[in-house]
Amino acid sequence: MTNDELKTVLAERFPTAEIKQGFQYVEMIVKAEDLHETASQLKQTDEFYFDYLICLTGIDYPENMGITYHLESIKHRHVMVLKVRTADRVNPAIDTVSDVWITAKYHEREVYDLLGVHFNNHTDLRRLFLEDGWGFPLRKDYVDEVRIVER
Amino acid sequence: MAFNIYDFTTLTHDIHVGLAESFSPFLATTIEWVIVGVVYLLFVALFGLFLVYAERKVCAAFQQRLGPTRVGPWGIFQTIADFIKLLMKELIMPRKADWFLYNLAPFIVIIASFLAIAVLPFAPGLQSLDFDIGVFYLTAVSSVGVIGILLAGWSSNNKFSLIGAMRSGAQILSYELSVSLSLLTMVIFAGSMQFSVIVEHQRDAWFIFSGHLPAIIAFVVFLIAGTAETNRGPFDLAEAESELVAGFHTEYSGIKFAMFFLAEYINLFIVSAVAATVFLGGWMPLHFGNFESFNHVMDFIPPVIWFFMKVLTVIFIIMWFKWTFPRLRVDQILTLEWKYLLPINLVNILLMALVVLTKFHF
Amino acid sequence: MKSFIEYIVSIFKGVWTLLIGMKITGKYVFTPWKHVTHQYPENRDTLVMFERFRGEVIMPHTDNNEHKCTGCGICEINCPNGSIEIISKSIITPEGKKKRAIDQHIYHLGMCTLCNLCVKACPTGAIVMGQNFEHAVWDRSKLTKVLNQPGSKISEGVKE
Amino acid sequence: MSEIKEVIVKTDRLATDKYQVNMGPQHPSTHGVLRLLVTLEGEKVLNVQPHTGYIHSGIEKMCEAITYPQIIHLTDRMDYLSAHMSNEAVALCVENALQIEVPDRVKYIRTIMDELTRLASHQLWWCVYGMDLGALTTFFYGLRDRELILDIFEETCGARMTVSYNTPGGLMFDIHPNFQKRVKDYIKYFKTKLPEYDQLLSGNVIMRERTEGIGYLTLEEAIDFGVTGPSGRASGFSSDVRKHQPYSAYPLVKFNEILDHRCDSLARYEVRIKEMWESISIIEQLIDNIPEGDYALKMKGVLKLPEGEFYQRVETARGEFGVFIVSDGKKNPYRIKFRSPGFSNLFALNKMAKGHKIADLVAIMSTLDLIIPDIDR
Repeated sequence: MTNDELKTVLAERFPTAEIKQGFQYVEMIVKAEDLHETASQLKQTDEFYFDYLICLTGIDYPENMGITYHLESIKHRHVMVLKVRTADRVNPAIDTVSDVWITAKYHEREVYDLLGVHFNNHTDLRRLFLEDGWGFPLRKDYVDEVRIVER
Repeated sequence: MAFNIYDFTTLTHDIHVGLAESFSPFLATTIEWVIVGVVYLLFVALFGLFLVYAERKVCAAFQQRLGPTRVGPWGIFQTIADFIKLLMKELIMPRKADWFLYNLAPFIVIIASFLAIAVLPFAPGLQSLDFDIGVFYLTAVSSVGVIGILLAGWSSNNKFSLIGAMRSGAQILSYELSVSLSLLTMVIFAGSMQFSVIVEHQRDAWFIFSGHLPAIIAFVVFLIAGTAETNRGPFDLAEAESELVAGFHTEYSGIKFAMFFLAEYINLFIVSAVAATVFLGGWMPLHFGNFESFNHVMDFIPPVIWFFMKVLTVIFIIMWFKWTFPRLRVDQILTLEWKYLLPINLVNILLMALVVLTKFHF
Repeated sequence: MKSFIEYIVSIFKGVWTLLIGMKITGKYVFTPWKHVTHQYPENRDTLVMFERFRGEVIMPHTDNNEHKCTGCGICEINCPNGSIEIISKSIITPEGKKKRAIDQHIYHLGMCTLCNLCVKACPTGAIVMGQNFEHAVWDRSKLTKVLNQPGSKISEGVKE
Repeated sequence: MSEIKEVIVKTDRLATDKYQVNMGPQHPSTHGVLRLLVTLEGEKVLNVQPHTGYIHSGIEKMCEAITYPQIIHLTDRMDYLSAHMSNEAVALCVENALQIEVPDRVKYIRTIMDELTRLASHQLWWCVYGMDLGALTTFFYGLRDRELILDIFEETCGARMTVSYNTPGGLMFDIHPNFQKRVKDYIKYFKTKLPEYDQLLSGNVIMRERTEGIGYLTLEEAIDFGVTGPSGRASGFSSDVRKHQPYSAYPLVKFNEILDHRCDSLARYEVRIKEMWESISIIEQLIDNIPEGDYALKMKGVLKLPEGEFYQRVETARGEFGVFIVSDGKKNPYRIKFRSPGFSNLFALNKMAKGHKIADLVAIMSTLDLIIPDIDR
């Protein structure tokens, strides 16, 4: 499916979501509470069949946390970007998609580790890289006077 | 025969007589023991060091490297330097290790290796223990070492060590069977278990030539099983580096590690020496039936040289195995023994019995 | 019977593959003079590094102890790790004007990742990559170097 | 008498116990500082739990403070065996965001360098794989051939592994005058050595026994776990970015995407060996046709990306490498994320190794070709 076709089909299917053409890929912004439902539909619907989660990124925005999912369908060979924002920035929480794509389990652990986003219903939400009690280094307000030298 | 001038029987006999005349029988025997012990100890230590050096050089040649070059010319003193380093190293013992067994294990391993050397005929007369069940004694004694390995793995209080030791136990117990059966094949052929008699039988033709197919099969099986017996690659599961770090001797350091290390190389020597003695004619020179002049020339090379040439050849082949093949998995190693080597061996014994009965040999 | 034949064939096939492997290693073991390793400290005299090899940042000086560094600080900005520090001073030119010039070009080799960005950015080509790779020293402070030699001055004709 | 009976009753079934072994962080087969918490029953692996982070260096955080050309040298340090591909990913991402088209010469050189890097990486993988299986000699044969590629890199890029050869808008230097001749000589040489790899290890009966049917990963699982690269393609997962979203000079060359549907360790092994042949063929197609032109575009002193989000995928030797840049219009990224292939590949290990022996765990882990800084970043 080309990007334009994908856009129209997505718009039909998810009327509440905001769909736009990004720089390269179709971007779809969903509300946090719709995330899990949307994700499982994106994977299971034969039209889309986004079975491969390429990349899961957590981004620290000034007001909230954003999670960006890059999805690809191996069957149809189209790529899209799914975006979601948490309600809160200090104690962000969002539904997990690890039951939809297994690899998300580990990517979510990484996001939890580095940004402190809590994933609801995640079966094994532990820190991945850092020790317990460490801050969340990828947050913009993270300070570490010992290890970070500002120039 | 020409090689009689190299016969050590008179020399050892003279020493024995001289000692018996000058001292009381008890003292004379004690002195003889000490002399023999010291000679073997020196031989084992020096030959062990040489083998370590040889292994490193051979391995380097396989891998297009140069090997040790720094200590002494061509690095010949490298292993001596290493040995001195090992002697000076601190002995570290894990806190929860079993003190007694942990310290006992290296001794068991090395003593077992020492015991086996006793029956090997290096040259006519140069054999400290020549009795009529030599082969039987050798197979019995060489399997004592596994107790040391098991103890080492068990007492180190380390899971890697334990896994290594258990693998080693399973492996050596299985392959002991193949070693014994392939030796038994040749015992049937020679009609004796005494090493000196076995060697004497090969005066005209080595067993590997005179025994036809069964002898060759037995030789190959013995080489494979012997390699497994010494815990060398591709059967080095007990100390599989990429899996178990160093296996049963992970927790050993300094001189105790050196003992395991030395024992490994002595075992390599024993296996090669047995292969050389039983299959390749021991210290017997290479003789071809009717080439009198050729045989005569061969006789001029001393038997000790013949023996060591054969041993080193076998050692080289075993090293060749190690530096070429990937390691087997633990269940495959047992499959190889029980599904391949053992049936082949049993059929081979029958075959050999047939050969002996029909006198279908030289 | 069929499985028995397969069993026998599998033994011979297996042994054959092993022998092929031994042939390859055997080929090398019997030609030990074809080794590929270098004898490093011994071949120091004949060892020539490639001209682009990035060993360290150096500042070439002419025979008159002149270099091309104007002290503009572009290399300092371009360095991702902060391994370059420029300390400048003001000098008075023969015409009587006050001018900024380089005092010390400090280079921390211990922090440098040899990414070549400073050399690429330098507008006057004052710093280049040297080919020396033997950087081991006993004291870490020796890794901090001053690239412009004492008493050196900027070459004539280098544009500001 | 009754006492003895009791003892017999107690021990009529041999008591077995599960136990846990820490493989790593310092273990010969983890090729770095990966720690695997392995639950064992005898020799059988029941569960593998990877613990990462021993070499976590916060590269993503560091990148937020530096400019785009400076980021490139940090990407060298993640997957050090495919340093050039990671460099290229960032360079391509920045070029795409700025919507500039690099000269053809740059594309050709980048592609040749990519494939040389892939060759070098697969060679190192091959020799290490042999070593993990216990064939120690392969290590030296692989390194022997790899050193010559590194020589080519050193002559042209100035470094052997951390090449930093790309910059946004082109390359750091033009290729060295000797480059083409050296590469052609090397290809000629390596074509005689690659069959030896097959004879020494691939055909070996022990190696076949060790890998056939071991470490099974189905296509669905591979996609679900995001196992890309040769490891994924051995499960039939057509994930080659070079084919599906071609970049640089890949649209111009003919090559096959190596797919294998056997899903086991042997398939992963053979995919890599075949990929080496494909790399050779790609280099052969390009090496004589490098067009004349500039080796780099003239770029502004300070690169500022437009506001937006940019994603660039490249195919490294280990799988799909992605760079995701969130820019707020400044000279340094607001957030940069590296999607590293090793990260996703690692976590499929548990699925693959379950039920096999310890020795197989090592062999399976080696077929995934993990680079620990790539996982930890």
